[in-house]
Amino acid sequence: MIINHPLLGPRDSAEFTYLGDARLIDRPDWQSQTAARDFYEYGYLRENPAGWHEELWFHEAGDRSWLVVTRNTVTHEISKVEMARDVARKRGRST
Amino acid sequence: MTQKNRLQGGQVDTTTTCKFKFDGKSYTAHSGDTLASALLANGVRLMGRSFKYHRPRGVLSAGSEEPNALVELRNGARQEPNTRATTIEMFDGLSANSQNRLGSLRFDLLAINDRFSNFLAAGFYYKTFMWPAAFWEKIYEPIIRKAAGLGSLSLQDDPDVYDKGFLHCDLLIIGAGPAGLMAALTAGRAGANVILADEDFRMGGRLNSETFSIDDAAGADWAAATVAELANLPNVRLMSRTTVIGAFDHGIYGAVERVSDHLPTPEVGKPRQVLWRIYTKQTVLAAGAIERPIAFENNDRPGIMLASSIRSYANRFAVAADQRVAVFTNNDDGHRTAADLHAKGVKISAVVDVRADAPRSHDYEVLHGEVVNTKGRLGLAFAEVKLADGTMRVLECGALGMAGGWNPNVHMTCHQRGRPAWNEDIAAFVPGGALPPGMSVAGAANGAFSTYAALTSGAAAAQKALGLKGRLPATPQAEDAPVNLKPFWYVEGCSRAWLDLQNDVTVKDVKLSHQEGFRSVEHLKRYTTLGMATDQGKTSNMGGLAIMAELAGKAIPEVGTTIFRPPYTPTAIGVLAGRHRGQEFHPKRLTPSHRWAEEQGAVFVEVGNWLRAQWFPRAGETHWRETVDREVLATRKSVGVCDVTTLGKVDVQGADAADFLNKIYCNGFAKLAVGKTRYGLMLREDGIAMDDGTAARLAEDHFVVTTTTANALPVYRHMEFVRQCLFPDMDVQLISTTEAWAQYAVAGPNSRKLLEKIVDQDISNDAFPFMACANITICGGLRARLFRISFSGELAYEIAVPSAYGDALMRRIIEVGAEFDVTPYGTEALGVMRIEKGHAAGNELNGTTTAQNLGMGRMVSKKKDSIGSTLSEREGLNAEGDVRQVGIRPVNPDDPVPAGAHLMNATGPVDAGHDQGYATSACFSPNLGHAIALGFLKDGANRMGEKMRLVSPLTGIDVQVEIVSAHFVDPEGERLRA
Amino acid sequence: MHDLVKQTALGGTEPRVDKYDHITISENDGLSLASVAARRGKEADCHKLLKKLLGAVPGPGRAQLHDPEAGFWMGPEQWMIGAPSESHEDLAERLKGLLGDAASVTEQTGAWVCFDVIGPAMQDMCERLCSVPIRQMQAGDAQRTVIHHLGCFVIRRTAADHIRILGPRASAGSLHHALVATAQALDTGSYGSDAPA
Amino acid sequence: MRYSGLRVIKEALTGHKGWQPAWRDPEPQAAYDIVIIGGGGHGLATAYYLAKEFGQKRIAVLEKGWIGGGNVGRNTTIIRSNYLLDGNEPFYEFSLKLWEGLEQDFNYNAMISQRGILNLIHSDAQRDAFTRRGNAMILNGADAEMLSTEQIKARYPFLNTDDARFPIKGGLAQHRGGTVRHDAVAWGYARGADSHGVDIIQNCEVTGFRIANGKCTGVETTRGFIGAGKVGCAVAGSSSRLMSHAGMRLPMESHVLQAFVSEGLKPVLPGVITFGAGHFYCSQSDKGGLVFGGDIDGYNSYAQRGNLPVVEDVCEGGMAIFPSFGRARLLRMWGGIMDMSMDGSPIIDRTETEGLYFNGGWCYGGFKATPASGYCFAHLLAKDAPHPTATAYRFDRFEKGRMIDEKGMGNQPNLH
Repeated sequence: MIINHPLLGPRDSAEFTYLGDARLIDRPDWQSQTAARDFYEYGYLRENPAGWHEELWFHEAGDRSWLVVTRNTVTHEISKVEMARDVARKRGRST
Repeated sequence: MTQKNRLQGGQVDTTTTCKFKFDGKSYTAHSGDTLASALLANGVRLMGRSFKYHRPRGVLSAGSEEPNALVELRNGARQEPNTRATTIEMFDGLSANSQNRLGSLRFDLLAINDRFSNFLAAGFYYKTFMWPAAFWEKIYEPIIRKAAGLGSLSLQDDPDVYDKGFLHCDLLIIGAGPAGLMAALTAGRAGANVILADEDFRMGGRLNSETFSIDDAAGADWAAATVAELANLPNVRLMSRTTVIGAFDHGIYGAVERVSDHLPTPEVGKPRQVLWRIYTKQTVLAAGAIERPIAFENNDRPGIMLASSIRSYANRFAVAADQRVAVFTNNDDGHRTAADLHAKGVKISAVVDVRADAPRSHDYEVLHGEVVNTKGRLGLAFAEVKLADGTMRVLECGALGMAGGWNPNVHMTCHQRGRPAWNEDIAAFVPGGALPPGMSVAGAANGAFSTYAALTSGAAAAQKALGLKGRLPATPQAEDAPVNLKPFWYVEGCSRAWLDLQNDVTVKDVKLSHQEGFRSVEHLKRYTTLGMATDQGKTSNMGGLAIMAELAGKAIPEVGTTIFRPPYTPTAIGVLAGRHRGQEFHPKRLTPSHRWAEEQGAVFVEVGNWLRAQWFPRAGETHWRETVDREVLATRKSVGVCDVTTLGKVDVQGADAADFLNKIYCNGFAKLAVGKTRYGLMLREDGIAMDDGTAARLAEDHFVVTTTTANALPVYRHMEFVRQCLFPDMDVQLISTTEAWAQYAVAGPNSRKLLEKIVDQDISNDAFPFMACANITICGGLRARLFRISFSGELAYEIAVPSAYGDALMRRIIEVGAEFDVTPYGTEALGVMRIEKGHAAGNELNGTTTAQNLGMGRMVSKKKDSIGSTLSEREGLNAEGDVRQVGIRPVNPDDPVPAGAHLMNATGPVDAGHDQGYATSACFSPNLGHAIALGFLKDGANRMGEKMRLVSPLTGIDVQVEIVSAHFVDPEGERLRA
Repeated sequence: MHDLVKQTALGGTEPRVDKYDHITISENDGLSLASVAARRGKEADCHKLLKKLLGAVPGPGRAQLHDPEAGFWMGPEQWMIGAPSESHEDLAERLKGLLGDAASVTEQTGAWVCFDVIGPAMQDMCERLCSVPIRQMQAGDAQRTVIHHLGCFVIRRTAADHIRILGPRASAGSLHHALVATAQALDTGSYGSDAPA
Repeated sequence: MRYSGLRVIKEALTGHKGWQPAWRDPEPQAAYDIVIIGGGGHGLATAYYLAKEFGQKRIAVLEKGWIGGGNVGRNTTIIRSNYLLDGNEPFYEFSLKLWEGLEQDFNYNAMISQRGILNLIHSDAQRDAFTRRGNAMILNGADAEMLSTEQIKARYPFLNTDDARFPIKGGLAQHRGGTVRHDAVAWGYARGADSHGVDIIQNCEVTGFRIANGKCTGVETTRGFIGAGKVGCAVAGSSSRLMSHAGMRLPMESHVLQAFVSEGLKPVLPGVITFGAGHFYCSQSDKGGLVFGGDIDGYNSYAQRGNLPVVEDVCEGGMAIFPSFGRARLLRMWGGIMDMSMDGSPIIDRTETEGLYFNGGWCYGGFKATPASGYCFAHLLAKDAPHPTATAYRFDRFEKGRMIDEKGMGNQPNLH
């Protein structure tokens, strides 16, 4: 596969390491009343769709950026690639 | 022997003569021949045996789709089984042998199977061989296995090298027939970066095998001229002998270039083949079409061939398949074979056409009818024809061309799960549905069978792919005959009529499959093995589908096809591995003291990709244990030195560096003073221990974190995840410095005294106490780092210098340490000392242990959020009586306490239900004089002093042990602080 | 002044050179290296200082070929700076002095082995080693990629037939073996009109 | 119809006219007592045991395509019970024992061939881990033997023991491990189930569950609604997709695992062998093809096809231990979709919806589990209680922290 890196352009996916569902960015609040349940769901449950999937890839043999890749799990088509850091900020992870 | 079937003309070089051997017998050929054409030229029709019935087989095709003429090419370590005679390029000295036979090719004893074929019908083996149960493995299966298989591997190491490579282009064109050449010309002239790949050693495709003209030139000459023009374009890369094996995601194609297969052996240092990964923006598939046979009784004898291949042999290779040739056809194309061979002076017995309105000829007889049977023991002698009026005719012929129409080579259009579409006009599947993105199809592969259509569509496909504007280049003049075809798959009433020639699947088998309910094409394939041979059904699947459709009362497209999978043709496993075998399987990582350690005669051990000194044997030492014991004792007595460069090192800087470490370690780091080091335990988010190490605070905003050797990469990745994805606005910067520094552990009571001779600063206990760290200089000014940390439990330091000075530092340590009898020690002694000290390592941090299990439960801070802290509180990870790390010692000091042995109560059953735990790491402790082990034991903290059994039924060990503290040596840690 | 003697990445006292008709592979032992990463909120300061040092701040996939200090982009807000070790043995220290709180600086000299690959077959050689689109790369393009399982930087230098490869120092031997074997696997014969001068 | 050698001879002499379809092709009925979704190995085995061992009637298996078209027809055919952990080993040993009598039980020759499996060892730590595992196997009543390098070399003289980057330091063998003709397992169970009255309905895709008041009463299909007293889902690879119709999110991801076969070769490999320092395992089929595989591609996928990097990685592993295989040719590569669970172990459990049961999460180990999975799932469906060997395969183990993590890779499915 080819991942179109937002900074570096098209790169062979062999340079990347896959983590999984980009919801892993949404780490729950440890002090919430429901923290135990939240962390369980965060850690273990997945939508796992047959279709578009936002997922985390690490450019291990490249610039060491984590990317959020929107990819179709049926066709492998990639529609969007973003810097995970930007996504994390958009999702309110700035402190 | 003379080449009795050699004709005039063709594209072989009759000025050169190659000698070659087949089954030990010598023949001659010319360069430009294939093994198949050379054998036919010499009148050899029998080339192999079929898989199941061991029927005699000759060549069917003239290309890579060949199912029959498979040979073992070359001898010795280069022996290559199942090699298609049709694609083996002739060279002087070539040697090949027939395969899958017991006895000689002519008298194959396993041909007996054919006599019993009635008992060996499709799927017969699923219904028998069940009783008695033990007989399957002992008797039936060994017989079946021995009889099965095709060619043999030599089982000697493949002596050749294989390379890999990477190419980028705007347009990849697969196939260099008329469509591919025209596409390349169009794209090349437009300046695009083009790769034109063709599996053949001569580009031109069917143009080389036909007598067509293009403009005023012979087709083959036009092809040669076009190739010459393309070769002069710097933006076009011509790759002959290159098979594109698969269409992978996002425009990545795999291709295998056979660099040296046409040579007796590769030149020294040169690869046999290269696997290219081609990255392309657009692709034109111009892979042509494959002619299909017709099923009739005994249609498998040597001499019965695809009609087009008879033409190939005559026109391209100047070989008559036999001196008497007949043709059985359902379309006009078959007549070309008769016309071309007649023109070359070969006797045409007749053309048998199933169509009443078949074209007539003045040159040979055209019969309206069907070939219903054949005769001939090891090759075709007679074909029996049933004429339309019901009368029978017997044709004397040594070759019979089957012309059942053509199947476009849609293979690669389906590699991404697209399905082809049915085209009624040519009665064949054509590319349809979703093609791999960026792919277009031209020429016969798209069902455009005339030369003119191929040329036109090739140009158009290239234009479209590149988005070129303007009119298409003028198509040269070429034949543009329509396809006149009457679908005809099999002769009514036939039974042993072959569909899959290699796997011996006949019309009868398909009928049986249908009868037994295996009606889906996938069931048909799997039940009968139709299409599972080395040609993957290229010549057989269509016939099977058509018959199944008829039996099921469905149209062929309703039945559908099986899935086309890469590789397009079978691909050497060697080339897919490239150079990564033997010592080059993975790169080696060597520490800066490697050369020095070699000089000391060190024995090395693989730790991931690192090679580490395992121990340093000295003269007179006869057993590794003797060496390791000495290293341990010397270290604990005076001082030892060990290369610990392999530990992962991550430089963590930034204003929020301490906060960041607080997140990744379960214990606290915010309050660690500058100049101090702290042990840290890292959890995964699921609360399980991930890794441990130390973090040294060199400045308020600067830490050096160490990881275990094995986890350096995953820990770094994890830290970047935490930094970028979870806390994107922390001011923290990470970079790995594992290899930047050579790092040595200097351990033992004299370690300070030794280092004082090297270090430029004061490192007295007051100035540099336990867990201190600092940037220092050594030897009069070289920058270095010093950490007072200890894995061995002794007074110890780790000292680091830039890698380039690692060798020199090690030599200096040995030199200045001579007065203390400094002893280099390896990983084994390191391991002994850490077990003696009760430190957890890889065997304990096995991905299932919690901080509690390790006896470090209290380290998990509840006052802060760190990765893993919440999920570490789950009930299953905090159960009463869960395992704890303990020490294990044998009650009888001579007994072993091996790692991997299980702990059982002293009395009571020994079985899984009563398992109490297991030993994780073990060694012989030279300090204690007996074996010791670390282990995990249920409720271990409360069982100190308990006598238990340690059992390893796998290795025959059952010993009495005592549970003790894991800290075997210096439990109070006094030595560390000395 | 200390008295410890340096060793090259390949373990010699002198850098190694392998010369063929079509390619020369030279171990380059004369580079000091240090990484620079901008501190959060100090990016502009860091850029300014780097520009002063290098003449320009290299963007993604680019190197600033400059003397005596040169640099290439490693990752977002992160660069590798190199300079001759003869004059810049203390490069990291100097950079920290220059950049202060604007950046984190980490010495990298010992982490890498550097090979200069020069010759008419350079592009063909590069195609056998890694997936960078060498024929499309311009002088100053710098890509991190994989060569024989090793994470490496490939930098196209000013001379058209020259690439510089930085690989992990501990695997210098494996990388060197791969380079030499690949050079030997290539035809020594003529390199056509598209070969770099 | 009973299959036997005599029957084969009789049919051969009478023109094969007497063979009947191996299973019927019935129209779906309006309702069944038990509906099994998924006509793969596990679903068919479940139906077979429900009917044969648990006396259940009115059972249907619904298959969206053709039976045996999922992972039972795409795997590398290995059976073994060389597991470590308490939650797993008894289950897989139960499965192996069922394999050992299966052909006689369902009267179909699935070519179960216990030619052994050998896991190569390349480091001391690996030897420690395999020692622990081998002992766990023996303590659970399975067989295991630790082999020395010399013993291994005698068995596989062409293994690379001279020039290996990661030398072979021994191996853990399970002689009762081996291979099975995978398609025949599906067909044997289908034929056996059919003969016990189970309706096997192909080309019938489930598109939804009918759930009212927390109870599942049947399934919506492409062939209409089918009522059911109980519904059992056994569609590994597609579990998340199917269960999303019941509003469930599962602790798993779907990944593609590639497998490979070479051209047919005369026998070279007697049993199964796995490389311990790379991603490669291999056996040789009765037909002569080297059947091999390695790691999953590593990204979520439902595409049933993979990509080149893993192909190359697997072949590198193969060449590392078998340098003579370089001249054998890879004939075909394909992919199957795995339910990669969060701890690498499966789930056989009730769901929160009454009457809806789940079997899945088999990672790439589902084939060897087929008989026990079917048996245990049938047990659960028939008795509403887990079979004693499958008590740990529960949904709630993740929330409670009772993972069954053989490899110790944690909640990252692509590492299991």
